[in-house]
Formats: sequence, C-alpha cells, structure tokens
Amino acid sequence: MPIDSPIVKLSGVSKHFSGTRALEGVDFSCRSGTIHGILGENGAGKSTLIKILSGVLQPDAGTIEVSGEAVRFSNPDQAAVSGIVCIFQELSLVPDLSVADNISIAAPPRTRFGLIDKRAQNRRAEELLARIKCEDVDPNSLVRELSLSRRQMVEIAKALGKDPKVLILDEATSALTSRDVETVYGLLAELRAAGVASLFISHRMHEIDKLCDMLSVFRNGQHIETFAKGAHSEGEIVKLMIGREVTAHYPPKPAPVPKPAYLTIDKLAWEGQLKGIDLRIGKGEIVGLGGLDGQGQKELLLGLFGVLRGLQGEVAILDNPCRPGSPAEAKSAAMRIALVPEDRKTEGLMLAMSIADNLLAASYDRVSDGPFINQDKARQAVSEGIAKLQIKVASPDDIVSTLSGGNQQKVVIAKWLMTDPDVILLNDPTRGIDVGTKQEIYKLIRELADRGKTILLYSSDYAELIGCCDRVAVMYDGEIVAKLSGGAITEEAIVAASLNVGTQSSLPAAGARHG
Amino acid sequence: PEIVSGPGVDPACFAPWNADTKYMQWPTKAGPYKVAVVNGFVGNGWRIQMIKTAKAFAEDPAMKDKIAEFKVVSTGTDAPAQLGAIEDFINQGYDAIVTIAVSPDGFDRVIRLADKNNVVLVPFDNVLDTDKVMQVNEDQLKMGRMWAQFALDELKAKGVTSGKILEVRGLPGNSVDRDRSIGINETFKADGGNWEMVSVVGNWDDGTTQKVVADAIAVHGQFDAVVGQGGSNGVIQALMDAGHPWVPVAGESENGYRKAIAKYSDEGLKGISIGQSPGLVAIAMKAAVSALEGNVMPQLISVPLPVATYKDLEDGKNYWSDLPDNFFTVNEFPPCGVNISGPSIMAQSEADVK
Amino acid sequence: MADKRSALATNMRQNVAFYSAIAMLVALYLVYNMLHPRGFSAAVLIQNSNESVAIVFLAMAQTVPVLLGGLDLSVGAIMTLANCIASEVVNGSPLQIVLGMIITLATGTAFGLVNGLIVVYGRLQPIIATLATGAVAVGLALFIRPVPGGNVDDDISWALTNDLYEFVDTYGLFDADAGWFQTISWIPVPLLIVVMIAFGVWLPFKRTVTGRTIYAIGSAEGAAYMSGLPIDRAKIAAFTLAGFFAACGGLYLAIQTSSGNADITQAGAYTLNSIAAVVVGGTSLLGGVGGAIGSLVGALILRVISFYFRIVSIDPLLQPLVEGLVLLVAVSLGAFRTLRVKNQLNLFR
Amino acid sequence: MAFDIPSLKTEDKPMVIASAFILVILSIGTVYTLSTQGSAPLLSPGYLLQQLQTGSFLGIVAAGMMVVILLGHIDLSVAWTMTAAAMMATTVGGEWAIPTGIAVGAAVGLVNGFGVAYLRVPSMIFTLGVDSVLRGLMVAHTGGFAPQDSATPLMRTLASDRFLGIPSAIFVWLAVSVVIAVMLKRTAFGREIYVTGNREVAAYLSGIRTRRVILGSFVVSGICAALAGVMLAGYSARAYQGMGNPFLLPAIAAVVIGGTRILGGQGRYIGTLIGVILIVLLNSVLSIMQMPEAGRQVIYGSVIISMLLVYGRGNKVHS
Ligand SMILES: Nc1ncnc2c1ncn2[C@@H]1O[C@H](COP(=O)(O)OP(=O)(O)OP(=O)(O)O)[C@@H](O)[C@H]1O
Ligand SMILES: Nc1ncnc2c1ncn2[C@@H]1O[C@H](COP(=O)(O)OP(=O)(O)OP(=O)(O)O)[C@@H](O)[C@H]1O
Ligand SMILES: [Mg+2]
Ligand SMILES: [Mg+2]
Repeated sequence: MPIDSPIVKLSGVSKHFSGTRALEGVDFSCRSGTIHGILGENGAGKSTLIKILSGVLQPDAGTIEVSGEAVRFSNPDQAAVSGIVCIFQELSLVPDLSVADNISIAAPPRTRFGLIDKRAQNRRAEELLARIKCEDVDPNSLVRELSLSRRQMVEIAKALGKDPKVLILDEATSALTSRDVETVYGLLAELRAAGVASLFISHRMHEIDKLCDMLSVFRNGQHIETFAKGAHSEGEIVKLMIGREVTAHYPPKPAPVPKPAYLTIDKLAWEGQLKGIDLRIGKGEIVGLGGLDGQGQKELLLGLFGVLRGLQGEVAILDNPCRPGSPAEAKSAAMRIALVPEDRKTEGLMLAMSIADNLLAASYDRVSDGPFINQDKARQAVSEGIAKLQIKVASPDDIVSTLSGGNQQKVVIAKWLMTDPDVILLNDPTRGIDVGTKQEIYKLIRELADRGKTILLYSSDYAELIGCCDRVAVMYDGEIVAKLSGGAITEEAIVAASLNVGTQSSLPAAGARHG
Repeated sequence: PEIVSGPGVDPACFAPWNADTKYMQWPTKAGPYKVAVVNGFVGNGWRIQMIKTAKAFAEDPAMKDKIAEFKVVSTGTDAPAQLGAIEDFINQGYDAIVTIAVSPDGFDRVIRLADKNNVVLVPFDNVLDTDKVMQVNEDQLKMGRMWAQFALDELKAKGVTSGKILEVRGLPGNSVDRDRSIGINETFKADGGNWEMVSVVGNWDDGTTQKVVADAIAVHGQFDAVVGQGGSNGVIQALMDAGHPWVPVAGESENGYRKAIAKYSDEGLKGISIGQSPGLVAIAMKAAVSALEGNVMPQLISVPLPVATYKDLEDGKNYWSDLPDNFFTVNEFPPCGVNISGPSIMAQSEADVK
Repeated sequence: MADKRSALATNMRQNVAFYSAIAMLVALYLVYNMLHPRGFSAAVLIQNSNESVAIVFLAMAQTVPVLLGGLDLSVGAIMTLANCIASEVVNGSPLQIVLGMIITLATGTAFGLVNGLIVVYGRLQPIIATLATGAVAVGLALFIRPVPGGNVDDDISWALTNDLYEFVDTYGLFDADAGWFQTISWIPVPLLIVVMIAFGVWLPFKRTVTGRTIYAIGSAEGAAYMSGLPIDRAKIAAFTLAGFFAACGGLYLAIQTSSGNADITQAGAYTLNSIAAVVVGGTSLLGGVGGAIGSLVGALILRVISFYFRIVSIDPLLQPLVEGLVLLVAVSLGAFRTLRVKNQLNLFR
Repeated sequence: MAFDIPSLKTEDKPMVIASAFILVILSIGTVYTLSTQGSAPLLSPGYLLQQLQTGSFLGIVAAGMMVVILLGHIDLSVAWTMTAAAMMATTVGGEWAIPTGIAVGAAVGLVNGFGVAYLRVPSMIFTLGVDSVLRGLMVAHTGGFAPQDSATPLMRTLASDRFLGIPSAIFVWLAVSVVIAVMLKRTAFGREIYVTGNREVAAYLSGIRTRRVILGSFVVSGICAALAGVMLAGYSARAYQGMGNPFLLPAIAAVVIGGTRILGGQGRYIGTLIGVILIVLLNSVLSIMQMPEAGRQVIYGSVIISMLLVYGRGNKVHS
C-alpha cells in the first residue's frame, strides 16, 4: 500500500434521520500516520460520520473504502476487524464488569477449553494500562468504582488492545485530567509514528491545535474543508465551523469589586472527600472551581444542592443557615438554589419526554393552581424558557432527545432558570458543546451574574475558568488549595494549584511531568 | 401395614368405601402419639375451618390424652414442599401424618418411607390415586350423582323433562372436580330426558362462580336447573342479580347458600346442599390414632355424604341464619364422636360458641 | 501473595451480598439441624435436598434473564410443562428413559429459545412477553396432562431421590458396600445433580463471551452494543438457558413425584418464589450483578426458613403471617445498604 | 395538546388496535352463539352492560396498577389488598365499612411505598412480600373468631344496583377513571409520575420529591385496589378469603395491552380502559364458548403476545 493513499475513504456518504439531514454527500479521507482533527459545531454530523465509519450506523448512500477496498460494516465488531476502532465518550464501558473484562470484552484470551482466561486477561489489562501510564488502576476493580477520567483512560486502553489501524476519539478526552491528556498526546504521537491514523474530535480548540496534523471542518452535515494545521488561523477555523465571524470568546468581565458574601461556606466536610471547604461568594459574582478531575468539586456542588447526607460544617445564604436535605428543598423559596448537573443525558433530562415536559420539570409549583396545572401558564412558561435561551426547537412537543447536544444543554439550563434561582451551581455546563453555543452560554452566565445571581461554576476546561470567572478556587484532594482573582487567574497559576505545587512540598507523582 | 381381612373396627365411623375395600393393620404402638397435619394451600375459608377443626379436635377430651404432640403446617400448592414436610415429620419420629395432598399422585416415596418407619399416613379430602395408604373421603362421584338426581327429581315434579342445565365446575385439573362432573353428567345422560348441559368454570370460588353464572344467564337467557360444585353463594347471587326465576339448584354446604334455600324455597328455590366437610380432618386424625392402636382399618374410609335439601333445613341445626355466610355448615360426625360444629369454631365471638 | 490477598479482598467487596447470603444459609441450616431430633443425619439431608431441587433450578433459571435486566415470568410454567412432558415420556427401557429425559429438557430449552426469539426479534419487554408465553406453556401442559398423573419409572424415581448408595444399589453399578464407597455413599443424589448442573453448566457459561455479554447487557446495553458484543445472541441464550434450567426443575419434579401435574397455582408460586430467591441470593433485579450460584443459595435460604415451621411450634393460622413477614424482612435486608448511602445519587441506578 | 406524552402516533396505535380487537372478539363470540343457539346475545345492551359491570372491578384495580407501572414499578399486592379491604370493611360493617376498606388500601399503599421508595427494595419483590403478609393477616383474622362477612347495603348499592338502568358500578368506575385521567394529565403529581418514571435521577435532581411521588402512587394503587375489593364484596354480597386472586394478572395485562410501557414513563389512561374491556370480553367469550382451560390459557397468552408484537414494531431496544 503506498504510504500516501488514504487508509479510509468515504465517498458521497449521506445519512438521514426521520426528517433530519445528518450527513449529505460527504467525501472524506484520512491517511495513515496522521492525526486528523474533526471540527464542527453541535449537530454538524461529526458523531454521525464516525458512527458510520465504525459500523454503529449504516449510511443511506455512499461508499466506504478501507485501504482501497470497499467495505460495509453492519456492526462495530466488523469495523474493528478492519482495524477501525472508536472511542466513544464513555458509552462503551460496562460499569459492572471489571476493568480487565472491559478491556478484553469482545475478544478475550481463552483457555484450552475455549473459556475466558481470567489470568491472561488481567495480564493483558496490566500491560495496556501501563502503556498509558495508568498503573494505579486495578484490573480487578469494577469500572463503576472508577472516576470518569479513569474510565476514559480505560476506554483508551481498551481501544489500544484492538490494535487499531484507525483510531477514532469522539470527545474522548473531555473529562481527562491534564496529566492524562499529556499521556494521550504522547500515545497518539507514538501511534502516528507507527503508522496509525487517528481521528480526533474535540470542542477544545487548543487540544486540536496542539495535536493534529490535518483538520477537517464539518457544518450542517457537509464536509466544508480539509487542510493542514496552520493553513488557517483559529479565527478562520471558527468561521468555517459556524459560518460567521466570531469576535470575542468570552464576554467582558466587570471590574473586580469586592462583593459582600451572599453564599457562605464554612468548614464544609464530607466523607473524606471534602475536607473543610471555606468559600464566600458574593451576589453577582461568578466563582470558578478548578483542579484536576475528582478532587471534590462535584461533591461540593452536590453537597450545596442537598444531595449528600452527613455533611459537616456550615453553609449560609446571607445569615440564614442553608443546608438543604434534598434538591427539592434546595430549590424552595427559602434557598433558591439550582444545579445544572454533570451529565445531561442521565441526570439532566428525561430523554424520552417532550421539550416542554423537560422544561417544566422543576417548576410545576409555579404553573399550578392548587394541584392542577394551569395550561396557559405552563405554555407561557415553556415559550419564555425557549425564547430566553434561544433554544432551536421545531415544537416544544418534540422529544428532547431529537435536539443536538448544545440545545439539550440549553434545555437543562432553561429548566432551572424557570425556577428563578438566586444561587446557580453549574457542573461543567459546556462539556461537549461547540464554540458557538459555548459563547452563548458564557454570555448567559455573565448576564445572570449581572442580574444578581450567585454563580459557582465547575469546569474541566481551564481556559473557561480564565475567561469566565471573577474568582477561581482550585481544589486538590477535597480542599481548596488556591483562590485566585483578577489578573492572578492564569493558566500557569491554575495548573500549578491543580497539581498542588507550591502549597505543599511533596509533589504528587502526577505533577512531575507537568511542573 | 399388613393387608388383613375385615371387618374393621367401629364400622359406624370407619365405613369401608365398598365391599371390595381392603383392610389394613399396623403394629400396635403405645400412646400417646405424635401427630402432624400437613396441609397444602391455606387462604380460603374451607382450609381455615379445617385447621381450626383439627386444632379443636386435638384438644377434644376423646383425643387429648392420646396425642403427645400435635403440629399443623401448611406448605402451599408446592408438591416438593409438602412431600418434604411429610418426610421431615417421618424423620422427626412422628407416629401419624394426616394430609390433604396437593396432587393425587407422586407420594410413592413418602408412602414407602412411612411404611418403613411404621408411620401412619392418612390423606383425606384430596386423596391419592393409590390403595397403598389409608384414606378418608366423601364419595365425590356419588355426590355428583346425587346433585344431578335431585335436580332431575325436582324438575320431574314440575313436569319438566327437557331443557338447559347449567353445570358450574370447580378447579380445572383437580380430581375432585373431575369426579363430581362425571357423576353429574352421567346421571343426566342416563335419565333419557333431553337435557342440554352448559358448563362453566367457577373454580369453587364465589366471585368467579358468580361472574360465570351471570355471563351464562346473559347469553343463554334461562336455565331449568343449576348444578354447582362450589361457590354456591355465587350461584345464588348471580341468579338473584339477574332476576332469574328460582329453579332447582344443587350446591355445597356454605351457610349462606343454606340460608338462601331456607328463605326462597317457597318461591321455587328447591335446593340441595351436600358438603365436603372440613370436619373430615377430625375423622382422619381419629382413624390414624385408631390404626396406631392396632385396630383393623379399611383402606378407604367413606364418610357419609351430609345431605340436606330444602325439606330438611332447620335454623340453628343445620344452618344458622344469624351467622356469616362463608363457613361450611357440616362439620360434625356424631357416629365418630366428632362433635365440633361449624358455628362452634367459626362463630363470630366467644358468646356465639355457647 | 499480597496481590492475591488484595484480589480476594476486592472479590469480597464486590460480592458482599453473595457472601452474606452464604453466611446466612449456613447459620440457618445449622440451627435447624440442631433443633431437629435427627439433625445432621443423611436422612434429613436427603429430605431437604429433595424438596429444594425444583426451586433451586427455578431460581437459577430466573437468574439468567434477571442478569440481562429482564424478568422471566414463564419459568414456573416451563417447569410445569416439562413436568407434564416428563410424566409421559420418562419410562420404559433405560434407553427410553434417557431419551425421555432428553426430550423433556429439549422441550423446555426450546420453549426458552422461543421466549428469547420473541424478546429479541419481537422487541418486547421480557417481563410481559414471558407473562404471555407462560400462559401458553401452562395451556400446553394442560393439554398434555388434563388431570394429574403419569407413570415415571419407579427405579429412576427411587434412585434419584436418595443417597448415592441407593443409586448404585438400584442399578447394581458396582458393589455398593465397597469400602472406598462408604465415605461418599451418604451424599444425596439430588444434591449432586444440582451441584453438577450449577457448576457444570453455569460456571463455564459465565466464562464465555456470550455469558459475559449477558452481564454487560444488564449493566449497560448501549455500551455492550458499542463494544461489539453479540447482544441478540446473548439475549436468546439467556432465555434458552432459563428454559433449560426450568426444564431441569420440571424433570426432577416429575422424577420426584413419579407424575405430572399441570397446576397453574403451583407454576405461579414457583415463578414468584424464584424471583424472591434471586433477590435474596444477591442478584440485582436491575441486571448486571449477581449469578446463578447466589440464587441457588437464595433459594435454599427461603426453603430453610420454611423448614422451621416443622420444628418450632407456631399457631398454624399464624404461620402464613410469619412466613410473609420473614420474606418481607429477608428482601428488605438489602435496605441497610440504602440507608448507609451518603451520596443520594448512588441510590438511583 | 401541549402536554401530551410525545409521539402521539405510536401512542395511539395500541388504542386503535385494541379497540379493533374488541370488535373481533365480539364478532367471534357472536358467530359462535349464532351457530349454536341462533341468537346474538353478545350484542345486546344487557350483556354488554353486565360485562362492564363485572369489568369495573378489574378496571378500578387496573387504574391503580397503571399509575404504579407508569413509574416503572409494579404492585403485586393488589390481590390481597382487595381481599383485606373487603374483609375489614365487612368486619367493621355499618357506615364505617367503606371508609375502613379504603383506609386499609391506603395503609397498604403506604407500606408498599415506604419499602419501594425509602428502603428501595424492588417493587416486584417488596409488594410480593406485602401480599403474603396481608394473606397471613387475613388467615389470622379468620382464624380467631369468624368475622362478619356480609356487605353493607351501601356496598351493595354501589356494586350491584342499577341507576337509570345502568349498573351503578359502572358509574363508580367512570368516576375513578376521570379522577385518574385528570390526575395523570392535569396535575403536577401526575406529571411528576411520568417524569419520575422516565428517569428518576433526573427527576430527583429537578427538585421533584420522587420518593413522595412513588409513595403517593402506591397509595393510589392501594386505594384503587381497596375500592375494587369493597365493590367486589358488594357485588358478591360478602367478603371472603382469596377474593382478589383472579384480578392481579389480568390487571397487569390490561395495563400493558393498553399501551403503557412496562418500564414506566409512557402510557395513556384511555388505553388501560380499553385494555380492561378487551380482557373482560375475551374471558367472557372464552367462557361462553366453553373453551377448556388449556385452550383458554393458550389463547390468552397468544392474544397478549400478538397484540404487543403488532404495537411494538419499530421500537428498537438498543441505545
Ligand atoms: N439517531 C438519530 N436520530 C435522529 N437524528 C439524529 C440521530 N443522530 C443524529 N441525528 C441528527 O444528525 C445531526 C448530526 O448529529 P451528530 O451527532 O452527528 O452531530 P455532532 O456533530 O456529533 O454534534 P455534537 O458536537 O453535538 O456531538 C444532528 O442534527 C442530529 O439531529
Ligand atoms: N431519537 C432521535 N431523534 C432525533 N435525533 C436524535 C435522536 N437521538 C439522537 N439524536 C441526535 O443525535 C445526537 C446524539 O448523538 P450522540 O449520541 O453522538 O450524542 P452527542 O450529540 O455527541 O452528544 P454530546 O455532545 O453530549 O456528546 C444529538 O445531537 C441528537 O440531535
Ligand atoms: Mg457528537
Ligand atoms: Mg457531542
């Protein structure tokens, strides 16, 4: 095979879903030994493209060639046989099976009797995990017991184990810690040297920028352009993606004025995962929560929202103690707290219900007269919610799962805004959301702050913390190790604090490569 | 046990089924005895009344001294559990085990073990299709025939010689249901009149019976007689609700049914009530003890059918107008010294017992 | 070594429910034997084994679909069907008997296969599909055996419901009084059958890709699909295996009672008890966690509880109440875990 | 309708198919009666009204069952809830009879709801346990001194009298239906049932008190079962052991045939109504045709399977 003939080649591929045109006459190819970034806003068709490539979906029209031979995959297994391996966001790990089981799930090593050889499986898992520097993961532990970032690494190990010729990562790094991201970068470089083609989908520009040799931009189900890195500036790429000019990424921050505390957190502790958190957030202030994944940020948000039992310490709104026992209490008139949860598909939405039902789910008391729902009020509330966030819906009665990722996220946010909260807790609200939508959400967050809301924002993307927040608290091992504000919020400062450099003498092994 | 020749002890109480019935004798054991009742299903009125009768009879002066230990367990409709319980009591060294079989077959193993250990096993009510154990029952085939004959006689008295008869069957697959139905149908067939039999399945359950009878009336309009195996309260209720004219009815021995017969017989509800008595348990217990005492026993003991027709119902004697509908009126068997009446154990309060 | 120990610890932690079920069973059974006048004897063990075989098989049958995240409401009915078929065909010459057994097991297995095909290709929820096919199975059983009865070969009935000694003796396999045989001649044959099928069929099956796929589906069906696992095959296999285990139960029931009985109530009771046994044995009704061996233990626990009514004196009319309360408590034991949960999101799985 | 469950088309399918099937059953029954006795009683108002009357008990149980199934749970205790409510009602007697029966149902619902929502025991198994406890209680209840078992006049009136020529039981069923339908469609509680049934964790994080929703739904189911039990006692003029047993499986079947998703979250009340009528007529026609039990079971199972197969086309299980 000549080195510069494409390993994968799609010609005229189209895919329609009842009414939606997900892909239209797409020609796309990529070559061995490259890292190929795929860009596009939500709903551009990226996932559909790679689902077709990896056999999850079948195209309505068009042909696929692998190494010059026409192929047709009717399931992911067949694609894997041809060397095409896809890492989905977190979809393909089985939580109740062990790490080793998961890594060798479809084609395990077998004993003489044709049964799964557990020991060989464990060895294999250990080797693969070692390759991505995840020796800390016990092959015997259940995937359920791992944090999201560890799960993504296991997912990568699993893909590696299939000896891919084409490795596809669909937002597979969205929850990785920066240390792991480095590892993955290293790995991808290694694979490139070994002649593997990698397809990399991410909404984080800086990742794509750092990593990819080639970039392809998709918009509206069409392939817009493929070019080598550096051929276009970042601004031009964004313009290709969303079809218009983007001026500034983040809305301007107001001048940093010290604000009186509205939400006061004192020595909050929980189960060894929160170790005495002290934090004050003023009215109209956006405070970011940073740090590596799994340092207690989510627990802090959940604790404030009444999900955790056995919290120690004090929380107060103004001077009123505020320790909700449940989300229902948290959203009550006395506290007015809202939480946009981490995983919109499982925690934020009733995917099989209509947009209207999803929007109303938190505010039945507001649209009811006594026990009965007032149809007019409900209709009005729904249309207001849709209008406020400019959610792109054909009809509020459509099922929410028909919306693109970004619009689904807007539904979750709109649901909470309809309750008119004073304190808004956001758990990584822009994960997997395209640049255009991200900007809208940043703008919205700032507007909410300007309207006097108190906002606590956890983000796995430090650029977001820098761009969006008035102050940033960085957490490490259940504690806040740094509070940054104003000009002190820099990439270096956040990264350093995340790794707990400078505040403690002993560097965690994790940080060594970074420092 | 040994097969011996008759006659057996106390034939007034332990009547042989027929002339061909074999006789059995166990080696005499010294009392008092350990006796267990292994019931299957529990959760209908009949079984509850049976258990209460068993408990009361164990306390009866005639039995009390002869019983050292007495246990009742209910295993549900679960054949292995019932077999296991019987085997367990054999292993525990019980002397006699009285049981209502959940299935007419499948007891070979426990029969073998009982014989090996000289344990007297006495199935009653739902008996076994075997002649290897001593059993106690009423004659279901005869019951069916008597029901049918009564209806025929009443119809003849009215001058009716042809028409539609509604037969209400019991639990499908049960041998009692089968025997009763055979008795009913062969009698009508033998009669020579032009009888159209319509049969519905009432599961011996009042509510189900009421519904299927009501359906049958809605579809067929009118019947000339109703022969119901059980759920007789339901039959009456369905006839009343449909405004069906009173016709001859044959049924079980529920107090409510007898009350209805007594009340409406003048209006045409010519009824016959034959009961499968919960008191059978007492006779079975008595037979078991008698066998342990070394007496010669018939292999199949026939308990006389307690028949009452509209002609011989008497309030306070064979029905009780002031007591609930659900208990079974026939409970005592004086020839056997079983004198525990239905009301005395199924009455509403201590006061009613007296 | 340290590694082994930590692997063991991991295993214990991941299977708390299973190990506590075993501990409970052992405790309950020991006490029962201590209270029994002939406790710790082969006779009692045989008796207890016999009455447990059917429910144990049904619990194992129920486990497989439950691991998928479904329920099979037809297991009791398949058992009944197999029971009725066996009552017709398990007799005659030894060869005919074996053939009859194979026919019985094959029919039950085939019925399970049909369940699987309906669930997979009809895209129906297992619980409701099997509710319906269960009715069909009972109907067929009633066709075959409108009234209870049948003639299962007496020898096989005696040989399989006793200890090994009687088994060897009945068929004159070798001198049953041989010295070497004494050490094992007391072992109840039913116990052996259950153990052989449980360990000989389930454990290997669990270690096939199909078996593992069943767990994967119950845990996260989407992930299983994305991982390229054979979803349809695993689902069909699960119901087929359920049919096989249920047929084993039905066959044994026929052998034990030398007869067949198309008892609808008994079929329903067995189905419900099988679910209870699965839960008590530590298998999650949500799927993905547990196993047939746990259900075997769960079924035995439920059975042993009922043994106590024969030992302890309880008013017979209070027994159903006590039984109900014990069942309620047994299935609520898992709730302690719930009450300890500190992050309420972990409650929703 | 703004707040219907989406995708009306697939949701309407069960109603249409089930209704068509009801006509098929009636036609088959009529052909049978025409050929055997030359008349068509099945089409007479008398017969149909009577079917609705006996159907009303099942209908009321199924209404409660549906609420629980919408949550993705199930209530296996309805059989003995019915019995217990009826027996306690007649035991107490007088004007307190019906309130007592209903209170029993509510209490059972509370226990079920507590076990399922707070202890988080799977409903399949917890309600099974509650069912056997209730049975034990009733056996013990009769095992003391036999309680009074006659239905009170009011119970009789509700269940077996006629009003304007129509059995009053049908009015009760209708009233229950209106209450349940309005509750599901127009109240916050009703919508919260759907939301919780769709995805409990998302409902919880939306600030819905999902445990109370579950508890409340089991109470609704308990009350419906109790009401049906009390009515059934009125119809039979007495309460007796095991009277609820024939209602459990048909109630579940009716709900499912009516298009409610057994895993919760989707379903319309009207479907349950149609499902009940279908089941009642099917049973009645099979009984009229003197179908032996074996055939009856096979037909019953085949009907459910084939109807669901027809509805289910196109709902892929994956993803
Ligand atoms: N299963 C489906 N059914 C219907 N429409 C679908 C389906 N999958 C994708 N679509 C539609 O296809 C379009 C492309 O979706 P796709 O998931 O490929 O977008 P994407 O580029 O991956 O977006 P994101 O950045 O949000 O992941 C979307 O508009 C979506 O509405
Ligand atoms: N049943 C459906 N009908 C219509 N569109 C659907 C349907 N299911 C999914 N989609 C579309 O497909 C896309 C979902 O694809 P996918 O599962 O890859 O998620 P995603 O868009 O990548 O989500 P995320 O951005 O969170 O990763 C959504 O954007 C949605 O528009
Ligand atoms: Mg995507
Ligand atoms: Mg996406």
